[in-house]
Amino acid sequence: MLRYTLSRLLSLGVSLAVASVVIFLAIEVLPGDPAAYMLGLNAQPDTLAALRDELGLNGTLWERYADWVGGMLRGDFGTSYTYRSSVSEMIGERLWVSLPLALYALTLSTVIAFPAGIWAAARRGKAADVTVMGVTQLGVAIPNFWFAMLMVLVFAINLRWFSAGGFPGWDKGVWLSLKALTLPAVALALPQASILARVMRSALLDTLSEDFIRTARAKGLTKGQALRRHALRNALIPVLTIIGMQFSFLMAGGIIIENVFFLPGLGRMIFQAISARDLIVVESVVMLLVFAVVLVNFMVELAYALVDPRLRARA
Amino acid sequence: MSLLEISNLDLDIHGAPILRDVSLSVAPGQIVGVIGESGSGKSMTAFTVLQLLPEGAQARGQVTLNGHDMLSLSEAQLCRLRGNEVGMVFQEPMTALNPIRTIGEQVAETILIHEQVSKSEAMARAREALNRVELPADRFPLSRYPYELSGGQRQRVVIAMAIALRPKLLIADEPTTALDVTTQAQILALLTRLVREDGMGMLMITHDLAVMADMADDIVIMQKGRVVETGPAATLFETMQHPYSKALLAASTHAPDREDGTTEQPLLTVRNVVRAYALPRKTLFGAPGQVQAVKGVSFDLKRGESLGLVGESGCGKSTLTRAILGLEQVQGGEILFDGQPVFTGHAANRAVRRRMQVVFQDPYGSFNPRHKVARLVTEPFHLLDAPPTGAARDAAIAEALTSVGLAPEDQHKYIHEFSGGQRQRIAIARALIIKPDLIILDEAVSALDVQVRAQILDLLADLSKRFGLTYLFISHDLSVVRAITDRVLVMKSGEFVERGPTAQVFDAPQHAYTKALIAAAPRLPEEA
Amino acid sequence: MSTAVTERSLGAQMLRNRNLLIGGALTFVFAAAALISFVWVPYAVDGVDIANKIKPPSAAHPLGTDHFGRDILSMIMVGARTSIAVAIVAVGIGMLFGVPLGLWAAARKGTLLDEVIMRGNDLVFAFPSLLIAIMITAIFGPSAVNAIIAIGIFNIPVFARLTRSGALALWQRDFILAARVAGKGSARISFEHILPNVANLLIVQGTIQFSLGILAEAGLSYVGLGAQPPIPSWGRMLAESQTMISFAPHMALFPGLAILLTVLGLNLMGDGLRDIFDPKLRRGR
Amino acid sequence: MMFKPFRTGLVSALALAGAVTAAQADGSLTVAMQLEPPHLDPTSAAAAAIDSVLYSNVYEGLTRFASDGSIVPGLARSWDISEDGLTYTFHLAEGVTFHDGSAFDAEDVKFSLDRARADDSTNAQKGLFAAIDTVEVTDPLTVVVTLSKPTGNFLFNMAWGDAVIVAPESADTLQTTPNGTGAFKFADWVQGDRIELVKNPEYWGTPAELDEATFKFISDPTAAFAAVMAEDVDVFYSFPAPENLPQFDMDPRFKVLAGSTEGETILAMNNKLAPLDDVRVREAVAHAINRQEIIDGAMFGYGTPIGSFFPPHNPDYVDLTGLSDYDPEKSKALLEEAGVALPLRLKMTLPPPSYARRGGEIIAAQLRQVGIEAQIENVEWAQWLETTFRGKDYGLTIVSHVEPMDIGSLANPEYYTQYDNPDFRAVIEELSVTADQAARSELFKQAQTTLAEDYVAGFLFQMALLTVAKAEVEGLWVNMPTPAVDLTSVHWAK
Repeated sequence: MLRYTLSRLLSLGVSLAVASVVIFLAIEVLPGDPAAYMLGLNAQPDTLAALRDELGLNGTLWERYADWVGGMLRGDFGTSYTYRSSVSEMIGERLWVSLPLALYALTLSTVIAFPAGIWAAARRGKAADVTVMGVTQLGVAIPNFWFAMLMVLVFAINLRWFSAGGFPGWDKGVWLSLKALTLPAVALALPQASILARVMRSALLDTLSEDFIRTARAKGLTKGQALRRHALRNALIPVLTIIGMQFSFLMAGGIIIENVFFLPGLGRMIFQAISARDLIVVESVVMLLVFAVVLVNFMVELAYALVDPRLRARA
Repeated sequence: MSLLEISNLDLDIHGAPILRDVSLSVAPGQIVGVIGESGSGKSMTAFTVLQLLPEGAQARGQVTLNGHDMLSLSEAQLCRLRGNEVGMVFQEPMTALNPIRTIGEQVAETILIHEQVSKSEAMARAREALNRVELPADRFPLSRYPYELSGGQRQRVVIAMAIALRPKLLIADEPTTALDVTTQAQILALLTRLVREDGMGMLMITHDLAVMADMADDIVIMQKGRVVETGPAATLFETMQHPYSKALLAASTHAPDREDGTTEQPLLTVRNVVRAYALPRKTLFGAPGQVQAVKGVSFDLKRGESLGLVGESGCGKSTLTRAILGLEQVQGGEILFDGQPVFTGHAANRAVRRRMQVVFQDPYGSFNPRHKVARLVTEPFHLLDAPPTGAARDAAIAEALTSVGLAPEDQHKYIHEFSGGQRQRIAIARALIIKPDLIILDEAVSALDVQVRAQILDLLADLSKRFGLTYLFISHDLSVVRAITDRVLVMKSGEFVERGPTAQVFDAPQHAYTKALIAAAPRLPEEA
Repeated sequence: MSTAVTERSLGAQMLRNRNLLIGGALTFVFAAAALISFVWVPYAVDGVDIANKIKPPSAAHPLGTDHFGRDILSMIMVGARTSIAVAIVAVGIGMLFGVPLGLWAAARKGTLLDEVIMRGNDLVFAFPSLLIAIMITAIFGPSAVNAIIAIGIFNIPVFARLTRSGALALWQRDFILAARVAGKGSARISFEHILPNVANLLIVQGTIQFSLGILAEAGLSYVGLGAQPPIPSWGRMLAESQTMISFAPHMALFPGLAILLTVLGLNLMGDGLRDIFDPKLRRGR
Repeated sequence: MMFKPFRTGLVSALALAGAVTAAQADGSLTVAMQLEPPHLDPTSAAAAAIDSVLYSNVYEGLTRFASDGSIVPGLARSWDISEDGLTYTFHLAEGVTFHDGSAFDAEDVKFSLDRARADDSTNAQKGLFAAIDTVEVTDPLTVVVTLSKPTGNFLFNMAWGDAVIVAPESADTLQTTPNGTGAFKFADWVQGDRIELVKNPEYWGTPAELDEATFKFISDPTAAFAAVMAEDVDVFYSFPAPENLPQFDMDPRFKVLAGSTEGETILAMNNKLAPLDDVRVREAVAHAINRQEIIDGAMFGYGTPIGSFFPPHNPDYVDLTGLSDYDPEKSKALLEEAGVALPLRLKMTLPPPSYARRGGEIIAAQLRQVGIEAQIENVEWAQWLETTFRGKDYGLTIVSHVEPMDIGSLANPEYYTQYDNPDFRAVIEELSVTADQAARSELFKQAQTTLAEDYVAGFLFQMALLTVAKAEVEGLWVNMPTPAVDLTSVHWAK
């Protein structure tokens, strides 16, 4: 297990290193001068030069890369060009919106998808199955921003059950904050839940057709018992893979949704940062998201090993 | 009074008739063997008893188990019976166990499902059941996972689950088909012992007459969903009436009419061949370990000879075959074909390779399903420097197909339009088309039903006569090897343990392993 | 036993498959709309008619008009062109690079090359796709071409992985061994034997990726990074209608439905094709 | 048909709900706007959002804008100007303290002005201070500013947000902790969401009526609509989606304030790029444009047509729209006369605001009618600044010039318009040294006419300031002489 973990960690490190170079180079070729953006139409050349110097935009490419990576390793993501405050702090603050949102959506999608997928698999071919498959087919096809628009119209403007967006802050009350995250989480979770339910169903049907299910039935287990005791855990591996992929998608997919609901999260921050040429923020947030994705995949792989003794042994 | 009584059973699946008018009975302590070729409906009969039928199945008739009318019980009632009054053992032990739960949990589950006992008591009784199937506690603790066990050991776990509650009836569906011959003998002995000890009735399903001849009390022969012959095993072989039964018996013991065409000229020479594989690295930087699959073997194959290579799975015979075909480089020794090495430098020697061809086991997997027969059988033309085209190509295809008993027009069909036996004929046609000297038959008849197998063996004998072919016949099935070869090599753990003329080796085996192998092979009564 | 079922003619199976029929019909409608738009649309979409802006559906404008007085039906027809073109090329990029990479990796399984190709795939997967698409279009400017590239890049590992896993299974089959016995090299085998046999998988996945491509294009256009005006695009139509949804819902409804139905159609078609190509995966209907 | 049940359902549901939740804490107000300030120091960035939140609320200058655009005393209660117009003596207010408790005096004024015009200054409007020669403190309440040349606009310049007075001790930390002298104190900033201000109890002037004010940042126009409708905010300053205003107008809970801004929205042309360097081609472009269609289509009717680079609400405004009326036939004739090969392809870069993006699409469609293919390129602001504004790599672009009295900027041949007319430069030069109002007025009119006759740009419309507020909110600025949401006299109707 340890050797397995170590070798996965090594490849994690390599992935991150390659990613950092790619991200840095990609961002550096972005046209647009952050100093010019900050100073606007009437800026004078000497003022611009002074600001560029102050922002550390005049070093060589290599120096800036080394600064950036070195800083990140120390937990210092640098100082935002436009906000003039520590990127680490900004990320930390925004993370308190994006992360709960992603987790909320993930929880929602799991809570919806698991029973739906299991139900459909158990009632394969029956009305329940057809219904779940039909609804999820729609759920997969619906663009989440369009769904968000429709929800705002119905629930925020028309019924006024929820606020149309914004985020009060956790210090204003957990309940209020969760309420503010509900519509965005639902918008994010719907397509994810649909995918997950379908994966759950087909993974279950796959395991249900395995020989060992027949063995279990021959022992006297009912269909339901065979499903619960033998099929579910075996079906978990493909489901875990999807959940892992979904987490990263939710973190990034929040970009649009956070904008629709004007939530002060990482997604909105990165959009603003791109339009303001706040390179250091863009770099750092993208890197952070890549790191999160790689990390989640890593944890998913460890989770496989927990589910499957064969993997544990091979490791 | 019989334990299991099936009478006038009809079964349809989605309207297609599967069983018609099936009747049989099993008494306590009795072993009844149901025999038939694939598609005869024998497995469906077993599943009907347990009512574990696929969706869309419709059964009519009477199935009475220990007084229960199985066709009219509710699902809940059936669940109480399954595992409790009737246990079942399946064909494929590799997949019959849940890979992520321990063997202890899985055996104990049978008990926990049916009786109100504590987890620890169930585990203790699971231990007992495992002991009974000869999986002792010191080597097979309850915490073992299935992947840590061999196929035979897994089958024992499945049996332990089936007999944990000492059911009245045990149903075994081809329980040894997937196992090696020595393991098969052990499992059959185990089942017989358990039946005798517990006074269970056993319904055993198999395609192998010989297996049943040894152990069954009664035999039921099925064909196309109908029972064609029933009778006590002791006398059935003499008294059988139905032409199908007779044909089945004849095919099972069939030996093709052939003559020894061995010459003195060696065609293939294998000298001290070593084939080793690298093991996965144990540490990140250490040198990877090695495992030797073939440990320095030597033999000569003479022109016109038919040489058998016998061994159980994992003995190294497939590895050796691949080396002979020049598909993989060997780590030691040399392989010469007619004096020339099959592997030169890093590439196989085309000049040699075009003179050997191979026929594989699986008639379904050995053809690209997207190509027509003409393209399939002409694939070896790739080895020729100037492959025939146009009319010459058509003639070659027609000749190859005709010589294996197919029509030249068959070249325009796709492979899925043929039966398993026909496919194997096409595989032979593919091997013949470039007129090779040597054909390697890698388990070439193992997957076929017994009657088809007899036909293919006849074909092979005939071709050998007509074209003066040399065969290297690789199989785990002793009866087939005995029927078709002049000389035999017995392989175990990468080495030859015994070699000699076929008749001599089978009649008077010298090595202990050969003896065990031959003893384990089920046999039909001599006089039949 | 199952041969009787699988060997029913392909055409008959297709006609019996409800998913495929519905999906095919939906896809056909939108493909046809896109094609027809090349020769005829109810109204030109490159002009404005401010006097007729934001009209609800009527006989003259079956789906109403937008905020510039343009006919929404015509916009959706021409927009289908954009969506389909972007998705086709993006899937094409994915297949063009991904399939050979997957074949190559499978043929050299376990070697350094295989490892490098698969790690490269993992790396691309590790980037949040939408974010990278936004970055690419931010760097090189928003345009349909850059959207295609951004979407296409993320299709490469999808096809590479799928091809590799399908090919690995095939490499175990005896008919590949037979081809090797016939002296064929791995490149030849890959294209002659492996590729035709993974084609079904690729078609099914291609259909799915196609629908994802349409969704991705809509998403990018929605944030203004897809096709640029005056080229109509469903995603941008949605973005532009967003502020008017409360008093002109038709402007948001129809482009949204167009996306929904097209993606739904493609997904249904993919499911249907999967049912037919791979009976093992067939799930009760 | 399909709208009716929907809309009436919506409105009645809203009206009901509104009645229930109308209870509003009297002393607090939530103002929404689109852009969030990047930081909170108005003296070191151009972002208008900084001024919008903080101008006059937190920071004050020597003079200040009144809601009608006139210049009124700020921290300088009065001033004397020397005969030659070169020396300004400011008399400062008494008893003023900064929010951190330190006292305000003349030294702070000197520090602020010197800091803004220093060599390493990062002030975005350094030009405002260009004329200052020396700043001298004569006593704690008196500052004398000497100019190097007479500057008619000096008091006006000192009213800008970039010229507010800051304290030397806190000058470096203003970006996160603003420290001014205004009627509100900075309380909290949740980045990406809101800034909170509280009433300054020690304010030296008329105290604010509100106890606290929250600025919320909602960039998405849909979200803006939803937020107002849901009454999450009380005021939406510069509402981004004019198409929604009729709904607010119909709704008794809200009022719409349509005022004027200093924003001349123009279709800028690259005067040096062939064939736009030919005045006939520029005139052709101007005649191809249908202003009213743009105002209706892009702004849903909000906006005043302009014929030159000058706001219509200014007394010196001359209506020159007739020079560039919509006349596609004339346009085609001019193009033919200029010998331009059709279709003429021109790159049109469009920054993010909807006036530019929508206006651009309409203009492109209009230009197509006369054979000009405008190739639209949507860009972010940063890109626009880099490639269009500084790089001058464009043919046409649409932008709203929001700075007050900015007609002079077109006189710079290096400006992105690349308009180079010595006569116009001379007029602007003269303006900067003319203090006499009548003379200035004449010069302004002359400048406007020159620009219109040279067809420097397609002059489109004066941007309207659209503010949506709850019906009970009073005291808001209707017009926007400078970007500011002055809350000092805002209150809830009783």
